[in-house]
Order: sequence, then C-alpha cells, then structure tokens
Amino acid sequence: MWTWFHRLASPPSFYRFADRLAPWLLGLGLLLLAVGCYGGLFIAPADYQQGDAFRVIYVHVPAAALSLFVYVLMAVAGAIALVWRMKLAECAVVAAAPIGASFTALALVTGMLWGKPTWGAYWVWDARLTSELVLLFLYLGVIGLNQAYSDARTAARACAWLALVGVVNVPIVHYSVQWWNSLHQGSTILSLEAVRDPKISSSMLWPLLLTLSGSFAFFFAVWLRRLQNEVVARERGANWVRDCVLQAPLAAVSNEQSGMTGPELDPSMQSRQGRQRHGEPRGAD
Amino acid sequence: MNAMLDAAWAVFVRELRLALRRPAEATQPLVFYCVLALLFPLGLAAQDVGLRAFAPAIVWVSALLAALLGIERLFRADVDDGTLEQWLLADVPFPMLVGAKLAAQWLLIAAPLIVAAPLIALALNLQPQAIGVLLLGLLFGTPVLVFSGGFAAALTVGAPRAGLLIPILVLPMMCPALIFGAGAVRAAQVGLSVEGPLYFLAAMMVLSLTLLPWAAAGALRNALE
Amino acid sequence: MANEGRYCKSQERRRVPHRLHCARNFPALAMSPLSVSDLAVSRGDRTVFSGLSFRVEPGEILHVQGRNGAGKTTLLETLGGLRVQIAGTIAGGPGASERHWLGHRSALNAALTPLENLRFWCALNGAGDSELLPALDQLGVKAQRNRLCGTLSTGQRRRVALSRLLAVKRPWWFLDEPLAGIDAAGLQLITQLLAAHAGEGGTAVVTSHQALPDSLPRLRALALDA
Amino acid sequence: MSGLSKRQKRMAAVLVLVLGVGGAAFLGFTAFSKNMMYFYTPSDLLAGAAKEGATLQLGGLVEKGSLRREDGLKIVFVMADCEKQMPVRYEGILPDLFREGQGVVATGKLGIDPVTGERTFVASQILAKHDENYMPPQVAASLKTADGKHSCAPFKSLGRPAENLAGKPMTAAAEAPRS
Repeated sequence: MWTWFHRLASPPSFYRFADRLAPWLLGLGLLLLAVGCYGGLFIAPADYQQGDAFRVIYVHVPAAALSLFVYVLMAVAGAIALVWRMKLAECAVVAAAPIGASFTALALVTGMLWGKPTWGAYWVWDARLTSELVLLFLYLGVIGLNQAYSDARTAARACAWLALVGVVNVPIVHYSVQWWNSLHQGSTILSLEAVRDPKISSSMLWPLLLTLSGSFAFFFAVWLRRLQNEVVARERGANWVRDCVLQAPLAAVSNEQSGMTGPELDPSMQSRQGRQRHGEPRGAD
Repeated sequence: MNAMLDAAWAVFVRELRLALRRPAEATQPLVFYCVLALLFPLGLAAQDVGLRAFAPAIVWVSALLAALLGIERLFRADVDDGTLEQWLLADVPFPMLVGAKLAAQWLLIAAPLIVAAPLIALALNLQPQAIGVLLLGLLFGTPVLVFSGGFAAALTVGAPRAGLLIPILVLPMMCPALIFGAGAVRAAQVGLSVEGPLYFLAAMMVLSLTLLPWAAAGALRNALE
Repeated sequence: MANEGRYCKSQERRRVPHRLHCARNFPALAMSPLSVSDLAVSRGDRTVFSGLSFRVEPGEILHVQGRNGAGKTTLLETLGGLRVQIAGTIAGGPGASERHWLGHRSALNAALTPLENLRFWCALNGAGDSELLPALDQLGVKAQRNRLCGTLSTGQRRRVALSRLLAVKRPWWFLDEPLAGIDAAGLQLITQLLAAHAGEGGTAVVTSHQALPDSLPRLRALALDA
Repeated sequence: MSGLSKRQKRMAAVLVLVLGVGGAAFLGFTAFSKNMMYFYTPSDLLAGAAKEGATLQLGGLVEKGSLRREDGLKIVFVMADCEKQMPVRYEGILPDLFREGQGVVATGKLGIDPVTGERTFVASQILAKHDENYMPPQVAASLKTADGKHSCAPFKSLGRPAENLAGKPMTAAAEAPRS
C-alpha cells in the first residue's frame, strides 16, 4: 500500500495513472450530475415552505461543500509539499485553487439567487456569507500568488504556506451557522445530527446525493487533468515527458525540420539534448 | 535561552534604530492614518449625524490601510542586502527573529495609531463611552493587522511586482479584525454588550502572534531558496 | 532524472606540505572532513548539478570554479545550509556556530554604520564584540566604522563584511566571491587571511572567478563544469 | 551556543504552539458564549440587552394568529422565541416566505408603539429565515401539529447557552421530519 503511494508520487507514474482515471471520473461525474439535476428539477417534489425555489439546493450545496473540501485538500497537499518537499503535492495545491475558487463563486452566486426569493435579500452580512466570501478571497490570493512568481516551485511553496494559514477559515465557515445566530440555515446533510436524524425527505435527498457525488467526481477529474498539465509543465525538461507526452508531435516536427533529435539517436545523447533543449535557459547563479 | 532572547532583542532594537534613521518614512503610516480619517468629515455636511455612525468603520479602515502602507517593503531590504541569510544561518530559531521584527513593526506602525485614535475619535464625534472600547479593540486588533501584513510581505518578497497582490492576500486575514473591531465600537455606541467581539479579537491576536511568525519565516525561507 | 547529471571532476592543484605541522586552534570535533556524495541541487525546477561527490579535509582551501551558471553559488549555499539538496548526502558539515557564511551580498544595511551592523551580527550570533575593532583595523576599514554603509565603496563594504571572519573565530568558512570589488591590496589581504586560517587548521570553501594565488597552502580546485 | 539542544528547542516550539492555539481557542469559545450574534431574540431585548433607539436585528418566529394587516403595506405581528414575545411593527414589502409560524429576522429599533403605547420593535427591513428541513407539503401536513409552528432552535438567546436549545423544538412546534 505504502509503496504504491510512493510510486504514485513520482510524476511519470502519476501522469499515466491520472491519464487512465480522469476520463472515467469525468464520465461518471457528468452522468451523476445529469441524473441528479433531472431528479432534482423534475422528479423531486416542491418544498412545503419554499416551493420550487428550494431546487437551487441541488447546485448550491455541492458547490458549497466542494468550496470547503477543496481548500482543506489544498492545505493537506500544502503541508505534504512543505514537509516532504514532494513535487506532486506542490502541483496539487496550485492545480486545485482555480477549481476551488470557481466552486466558491458558484456557491455564492447560487446562494444569492436563492436568498432573494426566500429571505427577501440577495446578500446579508451574516457569518456564513461573510466567511464564504473570505474563502473566495483566500482562493484568489493563492491564484494571484502563484502567478506573481516566475519560478513555479517557489510559487507553489508560497501558495502552500498561504493555504495552510488560510485553512483556519474553513471551520469558521462550516460552524458559523452554529456558533452565531445567522440568517443562513443550519446544515441539512453535513452534520452528525443530520446523519442520525435526516432533515430532508428522502424523495428530495437522493437527487442531492447524486449531484453531490457527481460534483466530487467532476472535481477530481478536472483536478487530475490540471495536475497533469502542471506536472508536465514543471517536468518539461525530463525524459519521461519527451517519451510519453511530447513524443509524437516532437518526432514529427524534428523529422520535418533540420532533423534535430530523432528517435534514432543514442538514448543517452537524446536525454542530454532533450534536457538542454527543453529546460529553461541557464541563468546566472 | 538567553542567547536566543538576546538575538531577538538585537533584531528588535535594530528595527527601532533603522526607523530612527529615517524618521520621515517611519511616521508615514501615522500621518496617512490621520489624513485619511479626517478626510471623511470634510466630505460630509457639517455636523452630519451620520458621521458618528460611520466613525468606528472610518477609524478601523484607516488603521488597516495605514498598517498596509509600505508593508511590501518590510523584508525587501533585508533580503536584498543579504541580512536575512545571516538570520537564517544563525543558531537561533528563525521564526523567533521574524516575530521580533514584526513586534518592532507593531511598536513603530500600530502603537502610534492607537495613541492617536482618541483624538481622531473625538474629531469624528464618537461618544466618549465608546472610545475605551475602540482603544481596546485596536490594542487587540493591530497585532493581527501587522502580523498578517508581515506574512503577506514574506510571501511576496521574492516576487518582483507584488504591490497589488498584498491587499488581496491580507484582506481575508484582516477583515475579521475589522468586522469585530468596528462591531465592538458600534455595540458600545448603542449600549450593547462588547465582550463577544473583544474576546474574539483577543483570540485572533493570540492566534496571529503564535502562528504567523512561523508561517512568515517559512515563506521567507522559501523565497530565499 | 538524477542519473543523467554531469559528473564533476575535482582535481588536486597544489599541495603544500610545510604547514602540516602547524598549531591547530580548533577543537578536534569540528575538524571532521566534509564529505559530499552524489549531491544534486535544483533552483526552482532546474537541476543545477547532480551526482557531485567530493571531500574537503580539515585545513584545506577548496576553490570552487566554473563558468556562469555552473552552480558555484548554489553549491556553496547548499554546503552552508541555506539550501536543501534534492538528492545525495553531505556528511560531517559544520554546525551553525562553527561556520562563517559570507554571501556575495555583504549583509550590511545601508542605513547603519559598519560598527552597528557588525554589533548586531555579533548579538545575533551570541558572540562578544570585543574583537570587532581590531578586525576592522586589520582589514583597513577602521576609519570608516562610523560612516553609514550606504556611503562606503563596494570594496570597503566587502572589507567590512570580511572583518566578521576575524571578529568571531570559526573553523569553517564559506565565501562566495570574496574577491569581487576588491583592489590589489585587498586581494593580498584576503590571501593572507585564508593562509592564516588554513594554517590554524581551519577550512575554507571559496567560489571565485579569479584565480586564487598559488602561494596559498593546501589549495585545491573543484571545477563544476565537466 | 544557545544552551538548548535541538530536542529542547523543538519541545519549546511545540509548547508555544499548544499554548497559543489553546489560548486562542479558549478566548474564541468565550467569545461565542457572549454576544456575537447576527441577531438578538425577543428574550434578549426584554432582558435589556439593548437600549431603545439602537438599530439592531431581531430574530424569531411569527407568532401564529398574531399577524394583523393595517392600511397599505403596514403590518403588526408578534415575534416569539419559544420563551418571550415582542410586538413588531413594519411597513414595506415582505419576502414571499413571510407567513405565520415562519422564522424571520427584522432590522429596526426598539421603541414605543404610538397606537398602543407598548414597547414595540419598529422594523425597517424583514427577511425570512427558513430552517434546514426540507419536505414535500403532504409530509409537512402530516407532521405538523395543529399549531403548525416551526422549531425555534435557530433562535438562540444570549442568556441561554446554544447547546441547551440545539435541536430541541418547542413543545407545540413540529417535530423534525422523519423520512
């Protein structure tokens, strides 16, 4: 088990692993989302209080759950990156941030669209809404920080620090509805009490569980793809990227133009030239 | 242990000495704070009753912006001239040195803001009973402002153009201080209980003082590598 | 990844036997050799060098050579403890209080005087500052001790930075381009410092584009470009 | 040099971290037990938590049978938090969800009703607060008591710790739906 993880952490084997897994996750996620949305919009009954307005829940709750989950994931990956200096974990932090930010924005927007018909206001400055907005800024900070550095590794490690510090906000978002009197409702499904004693009728719950799991599958699929891109960009000088990613297009190009590094070259030569060609130019020390 | 404290003290004193060398630069935040806070009454009608309602937010936002002023340059000189390398290699925990530097910055930037706050508050027509709460809130809240600003400065010290990034980075860390700091003053204005927000500010202060020197030190080490 | 690096050759340049029986001022504990094996270091995502192995014996002066970008500073930073390698081991290196690090930046704040800068440095390192004035004197910058560092010339600042080596005695020296901006007299001075240091049994790792004088005892060169 | 071994230094660092985080947690939870609310409850107002004339938020359930519509958009109703009641006067547009038995949060001031001379909360904005329960209307109908009240659990008074009330519906309120 442990050695399996160890092997997976090496960029090439991760790349191949993600390549195999991501399409399945994407397909599964889209399928679950489609069935869940259909169930939520057409099959589930209207709510006794809110009528059809409650159907926003099928987008809002998965988006909000993921906005918190992704940040925790970033913080865990950040801790791993900082402690064990693992390149894959560094990539994981930066790859997750834009997806998390999108889910957070989606949660905020759907929440506003839901708030107007039910509460009577798009926005109130209560604890849940404010802390979720802060979460969005934390995500934007990570994205901005990543782009501020020219060196990908320094950028990723700075982002890891920010993710670690910002994770303090996650429990505040989650428990804000318990700790403070808020206009926002309490947790319908994401609390221990709700697991013991469901707060939502099963005819309304199953589409929610479908869109929730579908969103997670969708997130993991997109995350794996972004991670692949990140890893390839970071490792662009390495042999395995040449072999398993760039091989086809590069071989075509080099055969047409000036016959540079072709597959017929001696392998050791090839690796050396590959590194020098694709690696960053050597700067001053 | 003594050697560690001596080293931290040396860092602290060095910061004060550097500020004394450049008095104009060191007093900039205070001047900025006073000017900013006093611009609001100028923009309102004379004796506008709304001023009093806005006073807590004005004081706090001014303090926040003053604490951000020039925070980007906090570690830059020490990185550029190689001083930070010597800090890293000294036989003293690096976070402690960073903490000492930030503590000195608090004394230089934030303490004058707290001292000037009663005058600003009077100029903004704040009720006298709310001034004590304002000061207590600033006392708890300004370390959060300075330490989170220091953390953001450490995160961006290796990035060439990070000036616009710093507000985004510190906003999530500073806005709770703003919410509860100004909230406590508002509560005091209308006679509500102020204990809750003040306790929360104190909790944030303790958390910032404990965790942010470590995080800032880690970010600096990363930027130096 | 790591196995495709360039192997760096170290070559003995000169061996000076006449200093071998000199007095050893440093405790035996600190004088274990520094041995580096299969070292790989990256800056960002770029592997600067890999598969580097060499040894530094006590009393030696190792001159790290190489063209721009070969990784001289990177190697020195790794040996000095500022940078963590991605592969390989460094054994027998000095502890924090046994080494002097002098980067290519002099670690002098422009708004403070040399004396203030150095006193701060001594306090930072838990060392007394009684040797500061003699050290500045020996490096010929005692007269400038109360001027702001921002007003000193590059060479003067370099001399102030070098006076740390004398103000606090430490067995390991890691010097990055100590000759940069130094005049002919300064070169002579640094040569003397290094010779005296090695004579006392101290070790120095020095990066420099310029050649170090052949008169130095136990000078060895490490060429970083294959 | 500093007289501490690496192990001792690490111990000291852990100690500082534990003390700091623990202290912050203690202060934070003390804060939660104090007044940190987005809104107050009728019990708080009657216990004198706020002065007259201060703008604040008041949260509670619209008492069944108390809603009275006057001319135009003016309404008068009683807001309750399972223990105390507070009359509320409001003029303006109401959210769709506003109805008797519904949780609401009103922004306004405590004052004296010009008509009745009672202490009244004069609201300038009313928002509906729905709870975390979702069910189809027929299920809700079968679960509701004749009174049709909702749980007052989300309306925590300052005086009472939150856990005493969490999930405890008022005697006359609807039980949490079981599906």
